[in-house]
Amino acid sequence: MSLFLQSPVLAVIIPLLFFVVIYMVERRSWRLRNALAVLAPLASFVFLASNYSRVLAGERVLIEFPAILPPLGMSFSVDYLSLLVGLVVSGVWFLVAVYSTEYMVKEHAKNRYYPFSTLTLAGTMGVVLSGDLFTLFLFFELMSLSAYVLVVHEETAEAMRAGYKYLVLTIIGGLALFFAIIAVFEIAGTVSFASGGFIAEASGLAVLAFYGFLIGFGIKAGIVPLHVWLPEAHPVAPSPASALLSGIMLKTGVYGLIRVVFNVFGHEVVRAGGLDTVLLGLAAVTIFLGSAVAIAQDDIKRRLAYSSVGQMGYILLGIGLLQERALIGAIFHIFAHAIMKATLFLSAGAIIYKTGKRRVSEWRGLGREMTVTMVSFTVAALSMIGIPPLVGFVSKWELALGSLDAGSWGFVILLLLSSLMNFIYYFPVIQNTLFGEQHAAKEVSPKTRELPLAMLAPIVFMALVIVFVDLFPQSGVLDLAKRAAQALFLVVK
Amino acid sequence: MALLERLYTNIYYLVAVVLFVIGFHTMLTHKNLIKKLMALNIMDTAIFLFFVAIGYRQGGQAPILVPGVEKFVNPIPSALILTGIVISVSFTAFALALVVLLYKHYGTLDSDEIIAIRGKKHV
Amino acid sequence: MHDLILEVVNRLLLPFIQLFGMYILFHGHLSPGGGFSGGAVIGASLILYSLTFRFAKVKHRMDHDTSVFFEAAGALIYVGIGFVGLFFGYNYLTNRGVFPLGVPGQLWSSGMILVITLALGAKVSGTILSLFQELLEGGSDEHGTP
Amino acid sequence: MFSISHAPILMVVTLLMTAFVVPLVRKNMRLAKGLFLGAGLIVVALAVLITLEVLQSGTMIYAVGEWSAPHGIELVVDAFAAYASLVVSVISFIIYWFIVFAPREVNYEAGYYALILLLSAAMHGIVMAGDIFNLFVFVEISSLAAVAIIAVKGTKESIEASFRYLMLSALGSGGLLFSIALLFMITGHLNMGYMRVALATTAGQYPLNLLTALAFMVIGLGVKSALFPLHIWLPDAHANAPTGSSALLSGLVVKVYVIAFMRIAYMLLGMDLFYILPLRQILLVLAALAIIAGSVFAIVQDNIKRLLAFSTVAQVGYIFLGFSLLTARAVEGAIWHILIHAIMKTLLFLAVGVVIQQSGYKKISQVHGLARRMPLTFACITLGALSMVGIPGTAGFISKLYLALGALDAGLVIFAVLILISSLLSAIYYFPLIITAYFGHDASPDVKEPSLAVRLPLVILSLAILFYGLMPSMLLPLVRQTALLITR
Repeated sequence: MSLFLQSPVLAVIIPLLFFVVIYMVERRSWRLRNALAVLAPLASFVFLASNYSRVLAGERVLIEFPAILPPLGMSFSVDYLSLLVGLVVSGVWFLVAVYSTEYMVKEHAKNRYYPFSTLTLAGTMGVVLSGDLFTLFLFFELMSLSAYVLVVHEETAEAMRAGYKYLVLTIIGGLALFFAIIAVFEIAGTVSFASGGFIAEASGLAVLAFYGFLIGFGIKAGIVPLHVWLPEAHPVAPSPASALLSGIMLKTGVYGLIRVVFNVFGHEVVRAGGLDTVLLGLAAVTIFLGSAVAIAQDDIKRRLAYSSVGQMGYILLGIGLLQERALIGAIFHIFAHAIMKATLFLSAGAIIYKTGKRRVSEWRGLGREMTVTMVSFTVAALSMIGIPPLVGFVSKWELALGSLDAGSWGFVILLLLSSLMNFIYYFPVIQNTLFGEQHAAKEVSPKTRELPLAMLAPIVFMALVIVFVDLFPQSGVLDLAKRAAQALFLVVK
Repeated sequence: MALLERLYTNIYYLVAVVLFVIGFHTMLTHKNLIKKLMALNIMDTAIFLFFVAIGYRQGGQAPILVPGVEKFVNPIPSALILTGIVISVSFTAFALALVVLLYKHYGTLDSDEIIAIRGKKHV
Repeated sequence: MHDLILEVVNRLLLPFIQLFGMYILFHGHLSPGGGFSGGAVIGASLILYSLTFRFAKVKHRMDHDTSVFFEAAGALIYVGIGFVGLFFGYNYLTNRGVFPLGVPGQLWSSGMILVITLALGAKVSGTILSLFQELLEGGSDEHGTP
Repeated sequence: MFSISHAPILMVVTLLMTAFVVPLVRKNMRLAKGLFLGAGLIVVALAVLITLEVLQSGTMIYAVGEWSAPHGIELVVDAFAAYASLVVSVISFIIYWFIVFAPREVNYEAGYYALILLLSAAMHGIVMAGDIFNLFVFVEISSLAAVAIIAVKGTKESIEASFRYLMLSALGSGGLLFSIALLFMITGHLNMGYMRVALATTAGQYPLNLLTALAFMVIGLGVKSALFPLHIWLPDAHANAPTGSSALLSGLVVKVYVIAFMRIAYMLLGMDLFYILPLRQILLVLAALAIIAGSVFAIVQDNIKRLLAFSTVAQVGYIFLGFSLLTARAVEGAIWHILIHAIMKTLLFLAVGVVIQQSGYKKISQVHGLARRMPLTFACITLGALSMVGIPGTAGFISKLYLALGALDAGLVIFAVLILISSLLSAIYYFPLIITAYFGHDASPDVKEPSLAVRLPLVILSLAILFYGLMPSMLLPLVRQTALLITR
């Protein structure tokens, strides 16, 4: 039993328990419900953070439950990568949860939103902290299915359609993963992550398994031919849920890919099998198309969703280059994009919450009334474009350097091109809202004021993080990303 | 000649197969539920004949071991077929009960008509 | 329907049919025949009786409940007699060593086989009659105990 | 006096006796219900005892009437039989409970109980029989009882469905009997162990007889277990039966015939012969067809119970698939699936039956928002459906995992992919039901949850799904031993 009380396990179990508790108490007291929903990610964060010193000392915390589901078994582990991603997940989740307590007041079915949001957190934390493919898969499915409830929260016809698409693709992805995992198990007889991977060679079945992983995680991460659900599902969800979907859940897809490439196959096998070319090709298409299509969107949440697709391409690029510096960029971008996209979705959501306007063209002049919100939005958008010294710049810088190290000039140009496109679709928004004239003053209700504190504080906090993380290297994020990348390239065979 | 010889020695099996085919054919081609049931019974009988013929010996007697009985048939198939007959009777009886009920509900014994009536209700 | 010839012939025939059925039952362990055949003959005689005379009258003599009772009781005796072997430390349905076997060829021989035959006779005749009654009553409360 | 060795026959006899007593006490329904449940409970206890005994000291052989093989009738309780009777007794007890406490659906309740007890007795007989003719007799009893528990509902659809089932089932019985005749001709025995010994020498001499016999065997048991092209009776029969009967038929009865087939394969034929003959390829193809076709047919159904019935066709395909792949893990998967599908399908049929009883809605398009009125029932349905799809953490995942691993072991990647495709198809036909129930808008306000006693079996089955989804270790030794019996 004491195994269950280990802090990494608790970081997963606590939200799971809270799901049940929230479900039981929510009819009695909405205050308690909201408090628990905020507490769950905080507890996860704290329990995970308690491993910080151990992990930084180079230890890989590993807890195994071989009795669960033989022959695969279940295990949790914390290393640099899981620590970084796990802290990002639970931290951002906490901020979004705080935001949602105020935002959701206007929404219906809150008794459904909070427990399932907590359940999704449990799934996401499980994915990040899993020590083997099977545990990862189990929580991946838990996360994907409970996120369905968040996607269709509005219950409009549009949401149901998007949700169904999401659900079918999720199932397909899950089955592809399932196939890949059993293929790996068949080849190697184990599914536990090992540094340097445990697949000996890129045999036919192994390549098939790799494609299975690519489809499974690719669907979740929104890699281009598999992204079709994303621009529909993210916008229809309530804004905090959109922030979670776009900011965090996409990352589990790329997180899984990192694990597969470095801890299951090993980068040498991936390179030997020519699989990195596939990754790079997909990354290039994803970056280009995601950014290009975003320009054409007028609905702000759709624009942000497509932007997420493009950003996932960056991370995929960082993985596919199989090059340490590029991987640092990719891992750092997991953090950076989570913060940036959450800020963007939350502030966009705040505007929708206040004015009900989803279209960018209607936002003209709003910045005068909701200055703090719009400034935060601007900071995040500038960071997305890659203006130094904001966080978005750091990851692009590392990625570009990595591409140069790998001798791929083309990708540097692609990154610049993408930044340009980011500029094209973010800048008009900033310009319009902050500096534009209100062309139809009557339409804006006179009550449009700044946000309540519970919504404003998370946005501002994240905006500050975007600005200051890079200015204060002792915050350790980049350091952690570097160590993670080094650990992933470490080959112990 | 050898063929005839062979046919003759296997006459019971042959008849069983012919009966089986007759039953099967009737079952497939006739629409009347009672006829279908009769066909089923013919098929069952064919199998019983086949089974009993396995244990039959030319000129054999009932296998009760009293003095005077030297040559007797194999009792096992007969015993089994007795059970088989019981089962077949139960099937038939139960099927007849169902046929009565079907007639009460649908007013016909024609399987096509029953399907047509049922189909109409679905539409 | 009231048919004199049928009734008279029936009255004459019925005892013989039933006697024959009894014979088959009692000699089940001695000659071809046994529980099922004997029971079927007796059951058939009961059906004949029901067909000839008015159904209501038969019902008065042997109604549905009675036939169901015979049906269940026969089966119960068969199943129950198997336990006797268990009480004597043998396997279920054991005959040898539990029941007196007698001299082969005589009526009182072969242990429990005779009892089983009689129980089966009751069961089979009861079943046949109850099925017939079921069909006559139009299966209003359908239960097809085989 | 009553040593454990008598337990196998006592299981059958307890159920049989209760089946005969219950109609006699039909005036006193409380007593009848008590007897009904009591018999079920006794059998569960006996099954547990048998399982422990078999795990401890190996196969039990019980010679009825002290007549041993080859002349006598034997019950051969190996690991497989113990496992199967454990599954049958536990699941059927849960269904008994439901039948007793749910609102009544049939007129003549005592008769209904008697038929169900008879059916259970026959099922236990089938899984334990060591003698092929005895197996046939039990198969017949169970077929008749199975038909009868559909017809008891008394609606015209149910009678029509049960008549069709009866005719096809009788055809199947004919096929089975014919194949037994042919096998008896070749071997001169009826005891399956002795038949296998005899076949070792005579199979080569009479290949035609053997092949014909097996063809009839596949058809005979295939009809009864709804193997794909022979499944046509199943959807109507299972969809029009009373709730408890549907659960019993889909969850257990169909599978018991598969078990019978598996037992015949390893006890009578021997797996060497099974491998040599074209039987394996034929079954693989039929199973694959069943999986795909069952799922595809299920997608177009609007009637929930018909949907579940078609899903059973597909799931039976899984069991046949795992069995005929013949690798250790695939067989383990098939054996798991016998239990797991029994749990899932029983849960789904009972829960859907509850929904139909409480609301009167039979179609997916009618259940809009009903989950708000019946949260627990629909939570159970959701769990069952997720398990059917094979989401990890639910029991359905276990069997899929083992089956897919087994397919890879056999080097047949195509079958692993097939299992995945079928999972996707099951998602496509199960999720609309759940989505409609949870997110529709016009919930009927007067629909309520059923009584606690009715909900209890649903909760227990749901917990079982979660439990076996994560901790299957409890039954693992039994499953391993069973698989060893088949693959040795």
